Amino acid sequence: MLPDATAIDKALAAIGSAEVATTTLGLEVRVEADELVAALEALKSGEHDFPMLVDLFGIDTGEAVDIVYHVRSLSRDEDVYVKCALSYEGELTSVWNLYPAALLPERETAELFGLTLAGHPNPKRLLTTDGIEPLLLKSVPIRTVEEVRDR
Amino acid sequence: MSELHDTSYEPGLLAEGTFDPGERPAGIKRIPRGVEHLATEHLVVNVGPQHPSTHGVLRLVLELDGETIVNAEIVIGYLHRGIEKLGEHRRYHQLGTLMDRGDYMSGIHGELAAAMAVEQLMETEVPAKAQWLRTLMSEINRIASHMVWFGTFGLDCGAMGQFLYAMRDREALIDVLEAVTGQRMMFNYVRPGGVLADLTPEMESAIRTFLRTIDGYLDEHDALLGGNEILQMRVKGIGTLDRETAVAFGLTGANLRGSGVGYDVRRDRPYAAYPELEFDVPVGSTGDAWDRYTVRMGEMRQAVRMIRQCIDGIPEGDIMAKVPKVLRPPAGESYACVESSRGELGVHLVSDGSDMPYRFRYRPPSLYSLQALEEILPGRMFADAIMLIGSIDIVLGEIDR
Amino acid sequence: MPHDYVVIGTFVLVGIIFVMITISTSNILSHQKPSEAKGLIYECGVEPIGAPWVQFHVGYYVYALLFVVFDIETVFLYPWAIVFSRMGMIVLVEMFIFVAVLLLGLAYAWKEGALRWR
Amino acid sequence: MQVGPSAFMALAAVLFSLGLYGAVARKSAVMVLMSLELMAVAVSLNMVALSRFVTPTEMTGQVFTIFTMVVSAAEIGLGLALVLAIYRQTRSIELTRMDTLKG
Amino acid sequence: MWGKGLITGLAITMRNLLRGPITLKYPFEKADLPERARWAVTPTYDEAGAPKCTACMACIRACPDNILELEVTTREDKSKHIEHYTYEIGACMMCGLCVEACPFDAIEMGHDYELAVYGADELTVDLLADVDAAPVKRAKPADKPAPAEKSAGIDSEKSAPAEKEATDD
Amino acid sequence: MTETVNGIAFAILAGAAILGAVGMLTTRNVIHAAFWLLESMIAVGGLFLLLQAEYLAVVHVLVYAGAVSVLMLFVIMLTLRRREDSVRPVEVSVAGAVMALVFGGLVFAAIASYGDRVAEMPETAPDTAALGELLFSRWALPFEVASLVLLVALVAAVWWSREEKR
Amino acid sequence: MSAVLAAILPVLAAVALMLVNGVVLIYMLRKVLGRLHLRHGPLNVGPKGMVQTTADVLKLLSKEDVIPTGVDRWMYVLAPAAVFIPSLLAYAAIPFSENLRITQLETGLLFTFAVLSLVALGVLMAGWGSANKWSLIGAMRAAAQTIAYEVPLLLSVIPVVMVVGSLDLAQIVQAQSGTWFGIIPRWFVFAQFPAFAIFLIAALAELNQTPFDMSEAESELVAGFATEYSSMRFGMLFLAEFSNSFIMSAIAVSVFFGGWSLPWVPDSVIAPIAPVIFVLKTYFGIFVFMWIRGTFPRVRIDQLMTLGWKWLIPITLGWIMLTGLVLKLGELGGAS
Amino acid sequence: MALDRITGEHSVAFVRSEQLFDWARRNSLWYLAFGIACCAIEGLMSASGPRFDFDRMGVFFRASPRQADVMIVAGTVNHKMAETVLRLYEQMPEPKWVVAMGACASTGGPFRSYPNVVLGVDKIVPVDVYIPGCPPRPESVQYGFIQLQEKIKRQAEERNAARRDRDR
Ligand code: SF4
Ligand code: SF4
Ligand code: SF4
Repeated sequence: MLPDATAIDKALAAIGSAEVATTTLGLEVRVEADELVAALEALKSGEHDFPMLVDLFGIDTGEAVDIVYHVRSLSRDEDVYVKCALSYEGELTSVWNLYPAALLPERETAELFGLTLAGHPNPKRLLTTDGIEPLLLKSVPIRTVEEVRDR
Repeated sequence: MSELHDTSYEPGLLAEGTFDPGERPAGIKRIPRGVEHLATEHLVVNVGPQHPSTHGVLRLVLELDGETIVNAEIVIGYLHRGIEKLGEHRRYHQLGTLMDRGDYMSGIHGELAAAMAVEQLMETEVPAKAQWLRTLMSEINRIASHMVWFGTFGLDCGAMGQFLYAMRDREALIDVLEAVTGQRMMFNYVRPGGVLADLTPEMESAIRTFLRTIDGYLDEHDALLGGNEILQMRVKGIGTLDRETAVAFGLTGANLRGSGVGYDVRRDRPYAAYPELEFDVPVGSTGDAWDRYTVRMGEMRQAVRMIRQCIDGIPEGDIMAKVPKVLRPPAGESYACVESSRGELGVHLVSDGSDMPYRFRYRPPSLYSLQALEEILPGRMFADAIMLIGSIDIVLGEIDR
Repeated sequence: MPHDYVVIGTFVLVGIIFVMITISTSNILSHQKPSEAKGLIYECGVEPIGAPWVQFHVGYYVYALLFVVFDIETVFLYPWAIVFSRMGMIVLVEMFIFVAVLLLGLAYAWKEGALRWR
Repeated sequence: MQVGPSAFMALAAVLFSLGLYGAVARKSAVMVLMSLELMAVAVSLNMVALSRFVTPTEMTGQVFTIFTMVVSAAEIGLGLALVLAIYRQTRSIELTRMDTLKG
Repeated sequence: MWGKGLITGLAITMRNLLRGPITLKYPFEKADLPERARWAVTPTYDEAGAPKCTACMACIRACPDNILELEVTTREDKSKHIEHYTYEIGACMMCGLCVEACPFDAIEMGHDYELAVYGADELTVDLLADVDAAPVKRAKPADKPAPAEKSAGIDSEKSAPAEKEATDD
Repeated sequence: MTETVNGIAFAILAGAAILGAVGMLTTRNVIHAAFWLLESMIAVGGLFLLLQAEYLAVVHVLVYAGAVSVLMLFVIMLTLRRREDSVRPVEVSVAGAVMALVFGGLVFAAIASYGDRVAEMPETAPDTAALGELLFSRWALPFEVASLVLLVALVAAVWWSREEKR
Repeated sequence: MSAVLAAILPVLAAVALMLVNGVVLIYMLRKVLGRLHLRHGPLNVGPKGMVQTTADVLKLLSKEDVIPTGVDRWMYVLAPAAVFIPSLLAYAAIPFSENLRITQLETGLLFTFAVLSLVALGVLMAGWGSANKWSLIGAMRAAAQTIAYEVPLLLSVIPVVMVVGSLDLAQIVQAQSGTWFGIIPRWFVFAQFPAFAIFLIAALAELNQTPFDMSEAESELVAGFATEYSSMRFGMLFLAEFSNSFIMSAIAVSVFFGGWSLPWVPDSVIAPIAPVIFVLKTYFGIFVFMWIRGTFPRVRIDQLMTLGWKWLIPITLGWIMLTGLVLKLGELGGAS
Repeated sequence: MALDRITGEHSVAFVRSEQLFDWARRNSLWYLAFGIACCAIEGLMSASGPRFDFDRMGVFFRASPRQADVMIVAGTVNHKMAETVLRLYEQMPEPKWVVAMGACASTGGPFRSYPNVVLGVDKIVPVDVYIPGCPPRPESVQYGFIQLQEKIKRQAEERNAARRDRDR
């Protein structure tokens, strides 16, 4: 489950901004947005072989939107979480070329966090209709008790 | 109603990035694009959201040439109801009610994943008896869920009888689940730290009664649908997803195993009482719809086997660990996954130390399975599309969340 | 026999009258509330994309032509079958040649891939 | 009312004339073929009627009609194939555009 | 041989035809709900017929969805008067969390599932209105007679946390 | 009695046949034209019945109405690119009208001069068996030729309509 | 006047028969399917739910008749009639007993087929007129399917015609009276089993019945060519469909199962109850259709076409030739 | 009914036929197969399954709205779905009814605080019967249909009473 941190470190040596750390979650790699694709590429290819994108989602940390790429190596059954911070209304670069599994989750994340999607073959809204705010941002509130009671 | 129009066919809020497809990823035959980018000589049909066999409110936009699908686009969001957002406004032990309604066919699995994620943050030790009960309920739920899949799969290919026989068996399972948990679908049974309630002897004997008949019923299903030459003619060799594609699309569960990758969370990342159970993981070879079918049928038999072991092996003890009434896990993140009926159902929790999650992420296995449709539909007949939707077994509740 | 033909004629007339009566009864008995939204064409609950009338595959034409040809074959086959027992071996040979020639046509269409449904 | 052969012949003549008019007047190739079909039917009707009235014991007229059917079916099949071929070339089934085929 | 499966299929459906229906003829026959079945929330009453609710608000807080609403006035003598105990049955998901949270067993999940109504206003009901809340006397789980008919699970689950942090939140 | 019925039937059927033909020529919609033609064909089938050519009538309906119409409809649907394509203006052709009138006039003149020499419809008509006997003895050769004609049509059509192999 | 009456009465009888048939068959379908599926089917409306279909028909009668905008109005409006009338006409040649038939057509068998082939055109009208994609796909499928299976259907009865030497359904029935060796009825289903099998497949396909219910494949095409039809227009399409299955079953009974006759029973006993026997046999045939419908999955359209064109037609032609050969050789053998 | 315009409102023919057709409508409620979420499994699938057998009551599904009498809204309606619900409702021929099944369709249910969710389908189409529960048991749905039948009956009676009143 937990990959060897030093090996990952080595694999990402070319990526300047990559920081590898072990947290409660597992092995986390934090990279800058512009080096994200390179980092994922390094992880996917080579002997590290993380061919599967388990999940892709965002976390609104209050200062930025953290995009989490959860990748997995099936042969060794190891998980790595790659995180990169994007500013609000920033640009999310599609990684579908590396991981086709990202096609829908990327659209969803971009939509629900109000990001722009770059390099995606079909960058439309996915879940909601036009005019609905990016709902997963912390700044967008849910309905209050009074609102729902009054209907 | 003016504010409600569906504009998914115009460029939405998101910018239309200048698109350069670059190199296609390995194993992917085509670049998935929206249907409206293509020529208009063909017939463009909407399948769904209201269609008898899109398993809820999935909408597929198909471009047909005669009856052959040229291009397919998935449109979802008709059931988007904010499970993730609402999860940030629920206390930890209330998460189960949301998880139930995500993958509503197999609620126990969802609850289990959420409970495990919380336990991981809290570092709670769950009593052995609770673990066994969780396993037992999971497997019962798995059969119930597969029965719905099986029935609707029959319905998709026009075999009405199949659906009703499957519903008969599902009713039997639901009766057990209702007796144990109190509801027919939204169980709210697995809680952080344990389970809600114990089995009574009557329930145990009800399960045993069921176990006596289920083998015969499974044989009947196998003979009625699986043994039917017409069905074999229709599903063999369609919708083939080879290993590489399946992994690339992030498929999990029976869909992945149908493609020949023997990854099963229950075996490879054991949780609950699975390490103590004996079971096989059925694996397909070519990854066509028939393989997925046989894998699921095999899973049902394995589940029966596990239920037998569980019902005999439940240890004595508590069913609930000592957990505070209001959970305040320390700040941190956790990811817990279970093998739900549809694949790896994961829950990613971010805690900031308060009594509600800071971020609650539901990893829906169906969403990832669904993407593979855009890959396997083109080139198939329209009738195959219906079968293929059925064969990947999706639940819209968790796709849209 | 001529009487029977008249019956058939009456059949058609009665059929037409019956349909008219039923539809108009139904129209009399029901509340008609047409509205613009009601008149919209159904397509699984969303706005239809594009017109339904599109070109179909040329395969349909080949099937229909084959059908015409084989239909005409049956036109010959039925009288043949009726007189079959009254005539000698020669009718069998005649029909054999006839059928063989047409099967040749079918085989050609098969070979050309015209029988593959798309 | 007496329905004699002349009534049938007159009807056949009317149908044939209408078919003739259509074949000449219409530009759409399919319509021309339909008109031809109408003419063939008129001829068949004439033959059957005459054979029925003139040589009631012989069925030559009916046999002829069956062969007419064969020929007209073959004709319509071929004609429609031609229409399709033209259509492929010109994206239209107007006969006036046929000249593009030559060039 | 091709076709064997078809014949088997026909045999199976015929066998099922001969087996006869398993239908429950609903309006005429009703299923016995299992004891744990959870339907609409109903208040419970003590032997005297007074509601057991003490207006402690535990259920209100436990409900994920704010279905329950308690309008309470406090009299001079500190006793509480329940003006309205409103229950939005139309939005309740019957999860049972409120019942589990109630330290006085003052509400329970009823077994009545025939709940269909005509009007939207009927979707909100008053469980209790204009009654005096029961005086708070903290029931120690130890002196509660263990209800024999109840399953051990519900008891232990409810008692264990209730003991420890009942005052929390 | 029989005559009256025959007369009425003839009137209705003839009217229907002509109506179909006229409808076909006047409608602007090609699909509608095909259905008008179909109606005309069925009426002619009825006329065949009136002539006691029962087998012929049935076969006429089977071939013209059942098969040729479907073929025609398919081709029309194949060549339509939009629904509007099916609607085209009615072309009026003076030449056609003149030709048709001249021809019709000639035939009517011929009929008038010919007169109703054989007015009686013979009571009995030979049945299908007789037709078959005739067909497979006297007309055996044309019958075989018919198969060749059909074969040629089939092969030519398939050859013409196959996918362009580029 | 009596002649007119004589012409109209049987027709009215046929209309009544068709309506009753439709109502009874729909009830039967729901009951049979219900029982096959461990359910009851209609139960609450009337005794054993028997007036359920009556209520359905009355309700359809009183529903609003929606004519969507954008349809090809004439085609849309006329299509139900174009489907309904041929299927009514098909009753004309059914021999309920030796004397009880509406017409004594010499070409009864072929007449029925010819009339039923017109249904395809009605369906095409409905599909084209509805301006709906599902309808159009359904109608095109139905038409393609009908034309593909019409030929095997027409061909499959030819061996029987060869033996009997007539197209008259009554004569075909009469040719099947008696038994072989005193036990096996002389039904053509035994002597001509391959022909019967082909007939069954082709009939199922012509009727759009499972496993060949392409045109109204509920899980694919919503409601097929009937998608846009409401009220009684839909009722008519529905009724015609059930009436057609009655016709097909009746033809199967007369051609392959000895019509109104019963083996081993002398004619004098049969004569008064012949229509009852015929109808019972027909209903049994329909039951078999329903049984198949409740069991099988649906084939795919290309498989259906392959089966029709590449298998059934050559096989049937071969079987006809074989029957001819055997008959002629038997004749030669008998002569010498 | 347009019949009243022909025979007059008070004719025996009209009143009697209206009674007959009300009976027919009551007993032949075909519903539109339109499952949205979890409720669909219980209300549409289980209810028509062998155990509960909706067909007994003359209730069975039609896939096309043109042939349906009742729309069971079984699940959460969100803003994207709202238009579809409305459109399908509009496409059903008169007379038509709507059954809001489950908490979500009645009020928005467990998801009502999410801004994308419509607070009850009665915001979009008129609802005749609400069935609380999450999900309601198949029996609850059947009970709901019995209530709907009652309602149709009662509506007819009220109509007749109103007519009698006007008469006097
Ligand atoms: S049952 Fe659940 S939703 Fe209903 S009031 Fe209680 S806690 Fe709230
Ligand atoms: S019902 Fe129970 S929890 Fe709720 S206020 Fe009353 S006593 Fe407290
Ligand atoms: S009411 Fe409950 S069961 Fe029904 S759709 Fe809503 S969440 Fe699902």
